[in-house]
Amino acid sequence: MENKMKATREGYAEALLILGEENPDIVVLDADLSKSTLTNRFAEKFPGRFFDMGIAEQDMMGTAAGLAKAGKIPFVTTYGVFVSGRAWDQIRTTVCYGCFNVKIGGAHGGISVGPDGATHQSLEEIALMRVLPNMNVIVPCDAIETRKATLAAVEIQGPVYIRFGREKTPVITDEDTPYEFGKALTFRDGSDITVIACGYEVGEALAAAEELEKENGLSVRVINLHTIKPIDEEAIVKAAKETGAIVTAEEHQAAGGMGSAIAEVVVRNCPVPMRLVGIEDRFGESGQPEELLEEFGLTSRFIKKAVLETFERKKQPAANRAV
Amino acid sequence: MENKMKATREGYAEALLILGEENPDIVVLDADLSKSTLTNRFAEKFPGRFFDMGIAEQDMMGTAAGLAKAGKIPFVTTYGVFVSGRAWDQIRTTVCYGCFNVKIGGAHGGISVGPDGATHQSLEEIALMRVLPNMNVIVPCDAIETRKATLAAVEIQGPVYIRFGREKTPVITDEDTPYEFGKALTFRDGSDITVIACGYEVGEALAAAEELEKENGLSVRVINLHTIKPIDEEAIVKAAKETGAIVTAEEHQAAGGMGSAIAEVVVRNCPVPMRLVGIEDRFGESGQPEELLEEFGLTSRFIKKAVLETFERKKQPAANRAV
Amino acid sequence: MAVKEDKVFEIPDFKPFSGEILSAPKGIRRKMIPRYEELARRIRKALLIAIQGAGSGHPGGSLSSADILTVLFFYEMKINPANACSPDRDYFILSKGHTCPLLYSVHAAAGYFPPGDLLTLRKFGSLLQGHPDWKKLECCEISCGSLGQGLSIANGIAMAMKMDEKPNRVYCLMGDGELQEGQVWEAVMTSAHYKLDNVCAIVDYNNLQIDGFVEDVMGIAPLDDKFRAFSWNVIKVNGHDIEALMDAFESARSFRGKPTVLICSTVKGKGVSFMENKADWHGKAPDAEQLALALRELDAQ
Amino acid sequence: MAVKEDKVFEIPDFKPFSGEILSAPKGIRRKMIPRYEELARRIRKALLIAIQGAGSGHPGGSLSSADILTVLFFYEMKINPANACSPDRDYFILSKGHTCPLLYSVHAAAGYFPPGDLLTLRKFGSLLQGHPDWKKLECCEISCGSLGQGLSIANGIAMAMKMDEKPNRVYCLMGDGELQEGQVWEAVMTSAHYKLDNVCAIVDYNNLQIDGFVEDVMGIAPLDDKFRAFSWNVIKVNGHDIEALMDAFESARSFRGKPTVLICSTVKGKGVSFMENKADWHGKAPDAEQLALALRELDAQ
Ligand SMILES: Cc1ncc(C[n+]2csc(CCOP(=O)(O)OP(=O)(O)O)c2C)c(N)n1
Ligand SMILES: Cc1ncc(C[n+]2csc(CCOP(=O)(O)OP(=O)(O)O)c2C)c(N)n1
Ligand SMILES: [Mg+2]
Ligand SMILES: [Mg+2]
Repeated sequence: MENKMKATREGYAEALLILGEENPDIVVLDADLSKSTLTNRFAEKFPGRFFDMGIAEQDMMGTAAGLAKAGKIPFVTTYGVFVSGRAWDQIRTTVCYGCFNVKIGGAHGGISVGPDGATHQSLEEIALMRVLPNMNVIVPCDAIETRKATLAAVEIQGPVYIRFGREKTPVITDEDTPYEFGKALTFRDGSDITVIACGYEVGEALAAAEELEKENGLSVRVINLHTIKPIDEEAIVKAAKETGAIVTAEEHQAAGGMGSAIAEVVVRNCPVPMRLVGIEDRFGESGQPEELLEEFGLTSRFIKKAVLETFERKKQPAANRAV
Repeated sequence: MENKMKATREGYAEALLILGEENPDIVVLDADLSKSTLTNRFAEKFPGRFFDMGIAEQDMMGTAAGLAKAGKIPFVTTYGVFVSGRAWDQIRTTVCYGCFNVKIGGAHGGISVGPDGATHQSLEEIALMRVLPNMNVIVPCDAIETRKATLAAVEIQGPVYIRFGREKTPVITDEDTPYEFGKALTFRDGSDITVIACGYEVGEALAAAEELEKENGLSVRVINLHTIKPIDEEAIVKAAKETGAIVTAEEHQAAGGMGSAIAEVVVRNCPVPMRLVGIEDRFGESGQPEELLEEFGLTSRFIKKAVLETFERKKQPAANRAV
Repeated sequence: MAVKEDKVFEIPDFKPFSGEILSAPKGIRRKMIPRYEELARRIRKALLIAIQGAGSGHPGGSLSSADILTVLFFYEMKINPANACSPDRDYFILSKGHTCPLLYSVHAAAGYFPPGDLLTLRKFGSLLQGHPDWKKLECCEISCGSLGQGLSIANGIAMAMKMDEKPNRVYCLMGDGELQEGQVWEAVMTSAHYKLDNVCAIVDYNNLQIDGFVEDVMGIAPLDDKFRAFSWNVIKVNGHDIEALMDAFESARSFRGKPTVLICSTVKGKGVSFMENKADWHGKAPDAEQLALALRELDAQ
Repeated sequence: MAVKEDKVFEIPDFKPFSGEILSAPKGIRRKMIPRYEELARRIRKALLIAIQGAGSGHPGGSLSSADILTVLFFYEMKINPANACSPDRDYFILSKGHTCPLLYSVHAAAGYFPPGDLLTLRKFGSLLQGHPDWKKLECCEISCGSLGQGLSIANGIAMAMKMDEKPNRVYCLMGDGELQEGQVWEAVMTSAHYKLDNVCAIVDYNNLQIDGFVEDVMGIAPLDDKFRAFSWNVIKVNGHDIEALMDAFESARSFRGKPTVLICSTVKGKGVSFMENKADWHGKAPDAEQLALALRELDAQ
């Protein structure tokens, strides 16, 4: 299992095929990127239920709402940066305010998109989507979880945003790993500190935790927060209470995203020292995925560093709590 | 001073007139809402430097970038919900990534827009704007501060988002109140707890603080965080350290906005109990501004309640800190 | 004659006209033009009363579309006021959401909800939001208010109808200023590309938007050429001529292979002399005195 | 003949051609068509070498626009490679940002930066980002990559030039698929409304986008009618005919009162037989062997 690599977009595409088979109301829309998002597989299998909308994300979103209005279950898919940002007002007013049953697939999330560079690296969608009432936001950690999450999205009545990536990434769950929408998964128990991660960063968090245990004797809990909205307050508060310190990790701007949502829960319930590992208010760049993950501070060694620092702060109450 | 009422959009319009006089490079763009945003005053005075772009927010944003490219200083103005959300991808890729000197005026911010209802009540712009690299975000507290902030925006090289409102609101600063971009203002000192607010909520926070002092003997610090990005970490950390508890208040979704930005700073530096007063993940509704501020939990009594609760938590370390 | 500001005006009785029309077979309706005219007049009165009661709202573009929607709901569309979501209904998508006082009045006239509810327009807790919220009021079909989005939704519904081989038609009303939104042209491309001949777009070509004349703010002429260049079937019609509108809708309905647009020449503020062709009356409520004057004018027509 | 995957290909020498052309007065350039053809060939080779070196990138739409940009930069526009931001320059706005390998190659050919830099395309730390970042490479004028945004920017620049009574012209290159973006049509309206005759839009009409033929994915024909209906001056031209392009640009330059669009018929992948008219070569890098073949083909032309 360890070494299996598979892109999360594969999981999305697989789920669409299963759903297409099961449910004649499933339709898929894409904006001239079906070869990259892999919705072309659905298109081949179910040509009558696939609509290429051309390069027109706003119209695609509105069309999806119309299809949902008429009882279909549309999966609107294109690159995350365009689907969330170019069609934001449409998602807000038409999809979310109208609470239509539209599922949004945001492909090519994160910096690991690589050589295409900043314009194509979606680093803000979690912030854009979680601020919307009625929206649900899912960022699965690997291809298998992406498949499960996509299948589960159909069970939810209303809008869902699913983020997935382009590059092959380690498969860290298996068929038997439980997946429940809205319920965080503890992948590794620990008592000294908790790392909460989503998407690709879950694997990096696990790697960091293992090394921290070996090298530093730290007992690190690792939580896979696949559902960012609605957020699993219980799991977060429990982690804060039981481990007293939290590090978050996401392939997204550190501001406004998953870490920010967790910080909101933490300060409201159980303030503990935190560090938010994410992109530090910069645009992306061209490069190989690995180079970029390193440059932008997203590999396990940055999580390790954040854990060690945060654990230090936990031990020094005076410095990081109220006077 | 107490009773003077003036809409913050008036401050924006006044600043544009001053700027227009001072600097021939100032140009103003609007998307068919110049009578509401009050850019019509600039248009009358400087017709050659005003461009009505029709109902086309995306094009307006790109045009502004072009004007900036050629050395002009465009103020792009329309309702906050449309300027931030309909043109988000344009703001991201063209304005922010290109770092053009575009100033964005987001009118009709907040729930107090009133009877127009949800579609016109901008409750997400702070989240949308603060997540963007290179963007600066200002939410002034009254008409005078809006004027000063708008004037100051020209001194900043690069994109700036200024949020202002439709309704007459209390003028709580005067000509002598200092305004420095990026520097939070302590409007009231206090040692038991701090309320950090922006926009209209600053006045509500002051009212709450006064009553809390009289009725409960609490010493409440009130900070006007007019600049949300870049955020004044120093003032926030100081407040956390010195008062040990923070309540935030904003006319915006509680998730992702100013309170969320403050929570990020707090957990990274000095975790203390917080409450985020804001809109609880709902769309707005029609009604009179006062009715809505009450319904959506934004009047001073909600801030009071949040302060009392948070102060309680501060006193009970066991319950709200790590075990 | 001064009118007291707190006077409550009464919503006109629609029943005698709407009831008669709706119970008549379609073939007979053609001969009921004067009743349509009276119904449209009452709808105009109702929406003005609602807006005055609210103290804000959009009379100009509501009045300009009043005849169009009267014909659409009472002549052309398959509707079922007793069951707004009846599966065999035709769909009406209001894209220019600010003119919902008209839509609400038409709904009230057709019996979707009690006409008295119109007096709650824009008030706290009302089902009649400042811009339609279909989760509160199902007959609105969608929630709207951000311009330029309706035709895309209409296309989506129409595509679903085609998939399911259902005959339901989809109508979408847009403003002329609204056509400046790029999304509209994306949707215009889509309707044509997917040959959605079950879509009928309607443009309320009243020449005005908020900041002034459309041709001054951001010109859209020649509009018929534009739609033709986007491969639509184009019908130009006087948006205040009941019979011409009936003809136009029938012609649209029988046209195959392309979507149809009705470009309706209208007068913004139609029916109230002091509101006609005035940008200022786009989004302003009349006071009681102005309303009384407007109602008298309408009665005299 | 197998080519080693790690072979480093050499960027062609542009100087003999670009230098000669740029030092010639405009009147003489007309007689240098073969030199333009050779320069375009070298630019094609350069961009393919760059893309192969990067291992990713967009050859199809770069090759289809190569002749257009060669004429634009080396015949039509006022440029100053020694001072990219010279105030009297004409502006070129690349709207279809993915074809920057072409733009970079043209820039390199003109001497804005050393041609060798092309080999850093898309690599970590390079000035030559996968989509242009003008903060890294000023001669790109803007940062782009999200389609549909360029013409709005071009309009803004053109409006500033008009305000300042400056003669600089603004050119904007768009893809045919890109025209499906609504923002383009908003901008098309704006250029016409503000009578921006200093704007010249160029459509690379290569009939292909990523998912297939434009007319299959989301049809945009008839394109000339569309632009005419939006009150533009329309010129149709063969996008691979150097002389015709020169004529077209001159005609656009002298046209007053309306913006001009050059609708350029082109072949996606032009110049490399196995890439021509193939959607698959939109965004795929050739391997070393394919590149060697492509270069040989180009040399033989
Ligand atoms: C996206 C968006 N931008 C701006 C507005 C504000 N607005 C409401 S109505 C209106 C003018 C509409 O003019 P038109 O479409 O001609 O409508 P009509 O004349 O029929 O009232 C504007 C700009 C809006 N509702 N949505
Ligand atoms: C807003 C946006 N949506 C989608 C994309 C992804 N994309 C890049 S190129 C392309 C196809 C462009 O086709 P066309 O405009 O015809 O370009 P050309 O054929 O000249 O390469 C697409 C969909 C993008 N860059 N921006
Ligand atoms: Mg109009
Ligand atoms: Mg093309």
